[in-house]
Amino acid sequence: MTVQEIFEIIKEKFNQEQFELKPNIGGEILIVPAKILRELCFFLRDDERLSFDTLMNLSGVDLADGEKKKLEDGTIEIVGGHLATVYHLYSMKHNHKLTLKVLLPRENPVVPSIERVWRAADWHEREAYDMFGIIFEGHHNLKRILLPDDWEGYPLRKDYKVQEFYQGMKVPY
Amino acid sequence: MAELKTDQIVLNMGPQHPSTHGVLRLEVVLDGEVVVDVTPHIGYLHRCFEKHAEAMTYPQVIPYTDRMDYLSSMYNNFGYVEAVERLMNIEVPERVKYIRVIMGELQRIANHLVAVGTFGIDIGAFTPFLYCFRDRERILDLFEMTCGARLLYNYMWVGGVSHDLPPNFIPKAKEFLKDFKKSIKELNDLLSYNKIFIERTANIGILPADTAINYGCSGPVLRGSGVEWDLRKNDPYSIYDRFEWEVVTGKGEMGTVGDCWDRYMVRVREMEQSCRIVEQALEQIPDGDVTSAIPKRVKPPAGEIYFRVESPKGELGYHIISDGSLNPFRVKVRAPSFVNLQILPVISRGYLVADIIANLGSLDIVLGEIDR
Amino acid sequence: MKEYLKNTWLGIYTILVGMKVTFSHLFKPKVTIQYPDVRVQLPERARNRLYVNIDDCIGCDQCSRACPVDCITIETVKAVPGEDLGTTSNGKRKALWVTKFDIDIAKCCYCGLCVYPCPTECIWMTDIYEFSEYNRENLIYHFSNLSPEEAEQKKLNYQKFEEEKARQKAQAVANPQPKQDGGN
Amino acid sequence: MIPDKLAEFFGVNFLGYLIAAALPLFLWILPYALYAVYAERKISAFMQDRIGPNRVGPKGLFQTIADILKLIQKEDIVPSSADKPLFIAAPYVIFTGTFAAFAALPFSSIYIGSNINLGVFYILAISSFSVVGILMAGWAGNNKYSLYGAMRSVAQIVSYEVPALLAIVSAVMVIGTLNLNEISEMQTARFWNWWIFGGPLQGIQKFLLIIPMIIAFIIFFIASLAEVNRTPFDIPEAESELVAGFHTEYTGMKFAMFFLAEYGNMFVVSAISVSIFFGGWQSPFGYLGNSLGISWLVPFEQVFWFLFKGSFLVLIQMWLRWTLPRLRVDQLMTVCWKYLTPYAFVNLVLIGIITLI
Repeated sequence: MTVQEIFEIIKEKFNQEQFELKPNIGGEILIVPAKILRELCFFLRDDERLSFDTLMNLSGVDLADGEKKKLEDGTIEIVGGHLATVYHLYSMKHNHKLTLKVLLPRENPVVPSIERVWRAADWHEREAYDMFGIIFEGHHNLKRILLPDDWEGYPLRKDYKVQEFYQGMKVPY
Repeated sequence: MAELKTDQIVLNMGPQHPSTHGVLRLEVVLDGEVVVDVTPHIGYLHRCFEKHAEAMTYPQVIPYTDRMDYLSSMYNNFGYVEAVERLMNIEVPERVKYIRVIMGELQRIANHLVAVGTFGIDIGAFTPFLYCFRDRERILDLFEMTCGARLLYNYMWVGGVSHDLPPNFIPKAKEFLKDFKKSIKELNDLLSYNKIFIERTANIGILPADTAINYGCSGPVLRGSGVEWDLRKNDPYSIYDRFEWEVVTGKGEMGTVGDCWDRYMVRVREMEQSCRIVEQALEQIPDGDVTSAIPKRVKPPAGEIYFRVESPKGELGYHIISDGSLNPFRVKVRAPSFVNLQILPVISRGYLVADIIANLGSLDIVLGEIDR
Repeated sequence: MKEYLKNTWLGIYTILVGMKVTFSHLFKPKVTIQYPDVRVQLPERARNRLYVNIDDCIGCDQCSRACPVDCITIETVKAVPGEDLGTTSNGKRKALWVTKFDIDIAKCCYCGLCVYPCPTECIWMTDIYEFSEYNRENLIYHFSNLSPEEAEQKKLNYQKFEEEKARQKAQAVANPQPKQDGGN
Repeated sequence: MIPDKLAEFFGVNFLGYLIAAALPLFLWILPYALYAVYAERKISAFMQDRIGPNRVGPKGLFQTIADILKLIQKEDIVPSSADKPLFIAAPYVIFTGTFAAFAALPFSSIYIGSNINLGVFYILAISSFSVVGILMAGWAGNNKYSLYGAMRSVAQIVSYEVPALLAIVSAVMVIGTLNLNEISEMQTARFWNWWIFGGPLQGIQKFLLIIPMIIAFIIFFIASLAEVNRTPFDIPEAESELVAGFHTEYTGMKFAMFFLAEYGNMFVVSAISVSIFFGGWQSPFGYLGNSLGISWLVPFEQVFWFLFKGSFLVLIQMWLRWTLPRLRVDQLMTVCWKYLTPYAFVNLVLIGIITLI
């Protein structure tokens, strides 16, 4: 089925929510409000016509569309704007794909965890938290996966400044 | 006699351990010899690939993709390059498509040789490892002849390849394929059907098909559980549909479907399939210029794409977001080993200490790709 | 019971088959070569140490821009109009003094991206792979053939030329004579 | 016999016998262990299409001597939290377990360390003495891996004693004596008189004995592999999961002791099977000395044949090491209790019946 039909099915199931289908080179992207994400994912997985049984990829993105303030030491500091989590779903049975995107305010990016829907999301969510600081509420042990647990800051944010010392060791090269 | 108070022991395997295939720390909770729980700790080899990619131009990211899964860097390039070409919808000349398939499949054989060899060492047989590496050297010579490097190639560029095949590449590749069939048979005699090896791997680390799908496993780990799923066939890219070969899945010959032996045997048989593909590709390769479609400056239009290829370890996905400038805005890599490692606790509970090593070896993970 | 006997038979048979394979390898030709005495003959495209033929270099900085790890640092000084810097092998006239051309081979990742954009093909990768040093500074190769004093001297006379031109312009602005005597 | 001549020469019986028993150490174990390590590395190299050590000395012959020298000048680290007395004593306990067995091995007709009547019984008892040393080493290193290694190797060696003894008992039942020298003498000059081929008996009994004797030898050989921690059973020092088993914490000379003990043990075990099954110091084709009439040459030939057969069996153990993967601990136990021991019992009954015919 094409993304359009899937979009119709979703809209008729969650009619009171407002979705947006953004055209894009690599296939349309469905912008989804954060609060209904978990039911939507359960629906996508269990509905016979869709049966999205694999989560291909979950990536955090810093859209950096807030207003940029220039600090005195030359680095930029973004205020406002959005972080986003992008979900690429795939159905082995019907061989069709879907991309969901959830826009999150930069100050407190909270999104419901879909770890119970697809077990693959477990480490992806921990990595997105580690790199962007996106909080996945409901995740069973949300702590840093790649960086040491007491590392400050979220490296993949556009306005990330490397900390000077990490436990007494000089960090910048 | 009073109940003997026994306690669980926490054993730290790694990060510096002879058989964790890289810097991975396994925190194993043991009750005597039986494994109660395993928690993998990763991040020791984190080199901030994604932060680097945002500071580099598109062609400069290619040497970085080499270093992710350093055992199949040709296929990392292949995935990245095809993703960017889809963003810019560049049509690559025929000869380049054939060269990419030939190089990709040779890299798959080389990667499986390492996987099979180190799996043999984990079980204790040292000699098959050296036979595998002797054959792998011949593939590396083929790569060095073409692009100059043995492990990290930077050979596939956006829109083409850096060098055309040297004249003596095709005869040498054919000769290698002929000898390789004999050494696969020798490997099977020495290791695959050895009773002790079967005893150590059959019915160990059983992964049922639905848990594998739910955990998002891919590649030989998923096919070992009997799921007939190969991106080259089910989500076709490049020209794999022009060659006839079949997807190998685990059938549980030596134990239940989805045990370590199946995952191992899927890799051995996949090497034979890759030989068939390379043979057919060497037959049908057309002539033509390989660098014609390489753009002077790679500047894809704004947009994002998720493209995935069947790398030797599994489904390698690139999620590239471009904002129209020379540098990618965001490159997220879905590494197959990162996802496959998640099932280690699931398949290791209840088995013995020696079986964790067998399970880890059968997952064939590479830490460069997990930590990025 | 049948299973029991089959296991024993299989065990013994497969061990013997395995032993036959390793025994046959006792007499097969060995694959290792004696490295220091016998060297592997590298193919001509082998990518190992970088080499720059500095006479052909026109200081265009393409290679240092293409390098992913920025291990090439180039400093150039514009030539004073009077000087003649000679031409590169393929006939291009050189206009810049390359006062500093350093490659930090310790940082180089041998990807070969610098070799392709060079217009005069003066940078390429040789097949020398034995260049280890005892301290890291020796791994920074200096390819420019101007000694430091010459480089200073070039900078000086370029600055002199700049001031002289600036003075002339200021003078021209101060008293705008008519066009015809602008040739002095 | 030489021990008696030595006793008269020194006047004091005790001193003479002591020296006779200690003689094999300097004449055979040290050079043998050095060149067994070299042979192992060369054989494993040739089996894996590589060349092996060839830089130190002609064809790499002095490689192991260089290794020993290196080990000697290496720092002898004793971990701070180790149990010092046990830690230091362990390697020597293991080595004495191995070296004591050499005293009863029949090197040739005129030379045997100590011609005791219970030769076989003594050797098997003393060689399981090194289990104590392994346990001490494993415990003293205060390292989880070596503790695991020690536990496993104790379980392995103790449980493999049973099939080994059963195989020997079934053979000795026919031979009749436990004195290794007499056993070797029985198996007179030609090789078809060896016990593996039915021994010096006549008629139907000899013919019937061949199969059970071969089975007994195979069982003993497999069980002895386990006792020496060699390949299919080298779980105590399984590199892949236990890093290096009980000798993880040892460095320098103590580590060399472990190596020496391992290779010494390999020779003891193959020497037992040689002297029982393959005609001890008997030469397969009669003695050159007799045919040429030089009688004093015969004892030297006997020593040569004994050492040659022993080393041949050691080579087979090495050959096995570079072919087979490793068994898991519980499979090790199943092989011992469910396969080897039942077969050994059946063999024992079979030979018992044959001796009655």
